[in-house]
Amino acid sequence: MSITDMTSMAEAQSDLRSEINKRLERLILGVSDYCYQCAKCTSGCESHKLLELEPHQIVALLKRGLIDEMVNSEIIWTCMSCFKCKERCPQKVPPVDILFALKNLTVLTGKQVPGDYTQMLQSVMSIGYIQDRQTVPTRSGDTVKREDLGLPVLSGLQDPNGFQNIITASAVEKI
Amino acid sequence: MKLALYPGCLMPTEQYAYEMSIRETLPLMGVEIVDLPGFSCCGEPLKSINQMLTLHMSARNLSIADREGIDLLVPCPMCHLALSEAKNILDGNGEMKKRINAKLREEGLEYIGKQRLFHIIDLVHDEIGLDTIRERVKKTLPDLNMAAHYGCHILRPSEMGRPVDSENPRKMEAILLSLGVRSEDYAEKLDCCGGPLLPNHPETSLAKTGQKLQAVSEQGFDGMVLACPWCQKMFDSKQTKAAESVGSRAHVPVLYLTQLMGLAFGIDDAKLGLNLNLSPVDDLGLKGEVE
Amino acid sequence: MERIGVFVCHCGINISSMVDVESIVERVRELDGVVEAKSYKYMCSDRGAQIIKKSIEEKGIDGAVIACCSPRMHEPTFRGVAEDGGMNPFTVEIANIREQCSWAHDSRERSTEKAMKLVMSSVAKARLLEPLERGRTPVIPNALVIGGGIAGIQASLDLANEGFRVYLVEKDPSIGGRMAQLDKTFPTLDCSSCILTPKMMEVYHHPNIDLMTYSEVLSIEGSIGDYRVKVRRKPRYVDVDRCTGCGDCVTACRMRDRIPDEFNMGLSNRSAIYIQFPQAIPLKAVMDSETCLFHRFGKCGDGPLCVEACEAEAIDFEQKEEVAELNVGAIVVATGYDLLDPASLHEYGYSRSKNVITTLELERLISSSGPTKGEVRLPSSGERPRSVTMIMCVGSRDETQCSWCCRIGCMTALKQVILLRENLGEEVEINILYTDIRSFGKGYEEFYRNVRAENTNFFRGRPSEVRIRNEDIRIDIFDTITNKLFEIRTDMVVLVPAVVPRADSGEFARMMNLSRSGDGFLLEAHLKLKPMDTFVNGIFIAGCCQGPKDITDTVAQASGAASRAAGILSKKELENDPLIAVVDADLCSGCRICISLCPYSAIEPVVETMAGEEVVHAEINEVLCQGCGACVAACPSGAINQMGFKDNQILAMIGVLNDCSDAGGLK
Amino acid sequence: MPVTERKLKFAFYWGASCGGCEIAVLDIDEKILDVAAAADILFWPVAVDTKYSDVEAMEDGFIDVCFFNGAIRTSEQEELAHLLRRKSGCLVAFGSCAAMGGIPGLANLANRDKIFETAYLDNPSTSNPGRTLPSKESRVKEGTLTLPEFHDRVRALHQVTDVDYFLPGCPPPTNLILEAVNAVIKGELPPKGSVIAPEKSVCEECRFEKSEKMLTEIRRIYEVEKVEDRCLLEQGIICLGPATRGGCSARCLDAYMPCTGCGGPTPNSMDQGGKMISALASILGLEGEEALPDEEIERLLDGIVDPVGTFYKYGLAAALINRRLEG
Repeated sequence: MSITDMTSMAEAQSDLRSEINKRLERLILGVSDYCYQCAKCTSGCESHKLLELEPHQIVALLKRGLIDEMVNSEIIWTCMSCFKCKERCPQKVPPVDILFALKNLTVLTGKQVPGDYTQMLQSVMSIGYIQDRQTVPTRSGDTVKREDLGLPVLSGLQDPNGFQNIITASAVEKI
Repeated sequence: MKLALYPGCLMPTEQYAYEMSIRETLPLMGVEIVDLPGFSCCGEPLKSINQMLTLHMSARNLSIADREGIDLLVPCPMCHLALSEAKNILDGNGEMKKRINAKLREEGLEYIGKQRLFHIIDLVHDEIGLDTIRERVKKTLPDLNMAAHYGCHILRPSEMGRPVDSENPRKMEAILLSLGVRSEDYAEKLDCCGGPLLPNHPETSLAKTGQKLQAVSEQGFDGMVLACPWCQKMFDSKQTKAAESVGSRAHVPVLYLTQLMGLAFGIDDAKLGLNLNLSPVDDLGLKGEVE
Repeated sequence: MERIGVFVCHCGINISSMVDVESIVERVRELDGVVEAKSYKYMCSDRGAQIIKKSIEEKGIDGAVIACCSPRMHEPTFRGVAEDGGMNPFTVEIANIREQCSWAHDSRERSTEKAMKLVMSSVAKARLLEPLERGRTPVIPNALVIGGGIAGIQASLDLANEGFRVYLVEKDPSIGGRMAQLDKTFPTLDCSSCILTPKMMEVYHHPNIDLMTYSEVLSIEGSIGDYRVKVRRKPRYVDVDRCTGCGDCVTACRMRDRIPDEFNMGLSNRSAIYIQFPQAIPLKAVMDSETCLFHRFGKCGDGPLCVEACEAEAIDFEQKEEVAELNVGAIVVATGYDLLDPASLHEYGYSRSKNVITTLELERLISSSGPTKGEVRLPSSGERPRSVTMIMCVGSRDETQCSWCCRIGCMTALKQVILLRENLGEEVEINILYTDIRSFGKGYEEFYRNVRAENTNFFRGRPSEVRIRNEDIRIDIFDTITNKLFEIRTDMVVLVPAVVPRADSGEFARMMNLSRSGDGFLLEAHLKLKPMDTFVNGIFIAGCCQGPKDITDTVAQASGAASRAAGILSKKELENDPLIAVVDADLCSGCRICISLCPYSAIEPVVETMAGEEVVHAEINEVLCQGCGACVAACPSGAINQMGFKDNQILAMIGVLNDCSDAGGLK
Repeated sequence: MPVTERKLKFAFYWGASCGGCEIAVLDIDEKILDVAAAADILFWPVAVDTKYSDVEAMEDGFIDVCFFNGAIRTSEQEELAHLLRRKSGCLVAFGSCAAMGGIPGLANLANRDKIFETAYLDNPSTSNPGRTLPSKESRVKEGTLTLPEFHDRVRALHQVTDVDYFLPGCPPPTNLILEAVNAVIKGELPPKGSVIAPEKSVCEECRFEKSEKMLTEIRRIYEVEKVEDRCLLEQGIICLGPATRGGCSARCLDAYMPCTGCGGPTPNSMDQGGKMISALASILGLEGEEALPDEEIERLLDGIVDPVGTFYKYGLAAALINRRLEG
């Protein structure tokens, strides 16, 4: 017995599907199965008009088990994480969290991570923050540093090496 | 009231005006700010990479507050979301708490979960109270109608309890009113600033910012008031680019709620980092005499 | 009991496929006191009944254990069989070996072992059962109907036509309920008042109906056959015998057009003295003392204008609230429903724009007796809307609001499409944003088909929010049919709100001792088989108080409830179930723990003089007691026994199940 | 020979008990003289120097009535229970300890090892550097000394041997003692196994007014500023009166102290503490219970400090669930 998507010849990946659902439950976030495709999420999706993200479609594909189609698609990286889909879903389905799960899955399978995420991750690993202190412009055309503004010294990590080891372990861990 | 300031990433590394205005205004309202060593990123910006990492990072910051037995002031909505979500997961899932605590133990930390989290808005509105604000006001601000922008992550998801009503937030408006500033409703109030798309879709991200700026501008607001460093980065620091990306010539003064409070309290604008705002805040005519 | 018969049912193969019935028969035959053991394929059939009766006759059995399905299903059947055969019906014990054995397990061997134990434990109990007699109560042949909407009207008429006296209590000044607010009804497009008003008139003139409008039930005591009900009759400040319903007082009132009119959903204003609507029954004025100047301030200009205007001299400021006491044998509850306040879904803009309204408000706008005399106009400006957009399932099928389907929303919206076209002409643009169209009733799908033929834009999807900038309303809707996001600019938005229980339904249910389901509607005794019954004998439910339904279903259920009530009222007396709690006065020391606990107020302290001293003990009214057992569990001195479930009987069962008979302790 | 025609032969013994029951016997005051006139006391370790061997020498059933107080904790007590059973025509479980284990029965919340650890090792006021524990046999240079065995569990008298009558109370009220003695003297004994006390609960004898029982809160007696003259339970104070057999004239309540249950369960009650827990659960937070949040329910229940000590102060050893199982 099997169900095949005749456009891509893909078959349902039910194991992955239940893994994602289990993960959603574990994080007390909800269950995707309740979706009845009212598309309230997509009607209000901040990314839809600009990048054509269709959260209801993501949930539907997950229900069908067509995970690879999404993992291999750029579309999952277009979410603005505004949480409107989750907030307004009449069935308490969290498309935004499903998208996070799919992105995590993509990273775990070793696929290329788009944009500046890698850089932010490296920065966090080394100094604990996504970026180091910046020199910023003023309206009058000057530039200033944090130190110039009378702000206290930003305390860094107490044990950077230890932190790095522990965080690295977490960064590759499954939920 | 004593609170540890959880700075997050953006505020202490580039959104200096937010931090300056917080450090200036809160002590005037009876809040003592404590700086604790060892904080790091909340993990939320890396949630797309690995949610476990986010949870761990949030938990480690929370456990630093647990160690000191102090509540946290979290001025960044994104951090506030991450920490709230972590609390929600760890308090509701014993197995996960054990797992995370095993990691934290390597740093000599433990998540207990005693700390409360405050954002600026609920701190001022619910804890300090509007009466106190009215008492502190030293200066009559010009007659302004400012668009309030909360930032998605302080509104949603409401299920884990956010500082404000997710669909009809009124606390920022109430605070503004007690400073003598009007804030009318507008249809786009709950819309995103576009910021989270910046890492991988910078152009779309700016377009989103531009659209909202245009909407605010069209509806005749005098400016925008914010309480999120990411949104400020988009609406203020990147305003020109954002407006250009949607072919708009929006010219919208944008400032932090805490900056506006500081000005009404009669604090010198330099101490509030007002010269770090790149949007045309001078247009608001805020630098009047203290009464 | 000393001579016990055990009857094991195969239930076709429902039991016998998983339980070795014959081995049970063989084993129990050896038990003390068992003089008969038989099995049969369908023990509940007539043939099965003959087997049991034959055993009573030939073997003289005085107790029976029936091993079959759940006692909820067939306990009454077998008690009846035993009684027919001449045995005391209350010495019958059911061992449930279907739901608790054969259906629940997949090992025949272990399922048989469990069934064996259950049957043996029932035999142990049967040995200790006592024959019980039913008490009898006379029936008061009057009925109370609570709620004067279409359900209450129908139930009242049915009962009154059967010859019973009916008290119809309605909280509003007029009967008619929600149906009176509607313009037309689906799918026939009958004018709502044209079909309702004759029924209202019939109620008003029926010799067997006592109509009590502007009244509320205060309290209820007693039980099936003999309820005593107190009804608060609010003062109308108008002598109804004199009032002719001319309306002169209404036009004269100084507060004219200054008080939001509830009947028109606040879309128009009324006076402080008013007639609820033109077809009101009774057509009598009513004075709202909270807004009447004379009531509030003790003076109204130089003198109340209503008094001056009333030629019939019907105004009476001295009227007082009265409490009527009724005695009835059965009650029909038909208290109706509320609509969800759409303000709870802030994103849909109900509290942000006057031009976002509900279906019921639109109904009033369309109605010729409504605030605009039947012209659909924008509440903000009074102009004709050029475009109307209906959003379905507002709060319905929504886990954050109401998880259930409102059952009337789709058809209401489709009906209103037709009415809007009639009203605004063919050129009006109508958009329907729906999740699923549910047109399940007779003639409904055909109606939907007709509406589809009209020039109506159906969008399959839900909007996330309604954006309002002054008069400008915009809705983004992703249509899953075309897979496109549309922006709709529209003049008026009509929300189809969820149907919810009456706001006071919790309080009302507590007062009536009725249960509610998780959704807050009144709970029926069995959704399929006893949909009109409640868990309180003699109280029936009809219409939307039990759950959302359309007028067709409401009327059917109302007639059903009336017929259930008539079944009781037509009897001279009722038999009481003897499986109730009984106080042993010799053991009761009157601590009163049981008294406040009884959900049926069946327990009272009784003072007696014993050996010259006054002693108090509890006494249970056998008619009121429903045998729930709350007092039995609570009695700290063990002075209350549950007939048919006495400690020694239950312990005997536990003893067998545990293979341990030592209950231990100090006796 | 009917008992009334000759002088009766009485015996008294104490097992695991505080000695209060012995005093209670003396509390019958001058009526002790009537007893002395009617009966000879053959065995009474607290007052009469009869040896065990003397009792052993009696023929079976020689003693007419033996009043046995105290629970069974040691092998010596158990042995004497059997011995006195054999030698007595009628064995009366005298006092709450003999009748249902009494306060010593609360030791069933621990076992022998735990008790020894607490009593001989962990107790802050104990100095026992050698960590010496009592043992059944100790060798000294004079020979071997023995101690009775300390059982793992405390039992009521009827859990060890056959008992004819129960006379509960801590201690039994004098009027009930007299009633029992008189019944014996007159030969008007109730059926075997009876409890010599009224059938109704303490509430019957309590003078306080009773009305609605709907508790919103549980309070300990010291938390109540002024205890009113009405049912203590209605004032939120846990009183075991309704679950306890009367006969005591509700004397504790007369002194504004709640009944703690020494009279034992009422005739139709299997488990005194269980009955009281069930009753309390029924009336606690009765109004609006279904709407109470879990934390509020927790808070209400937290008002019951030491539930076992409250509901099973005297009855644990003989209760349905009568000891802690290790594991």
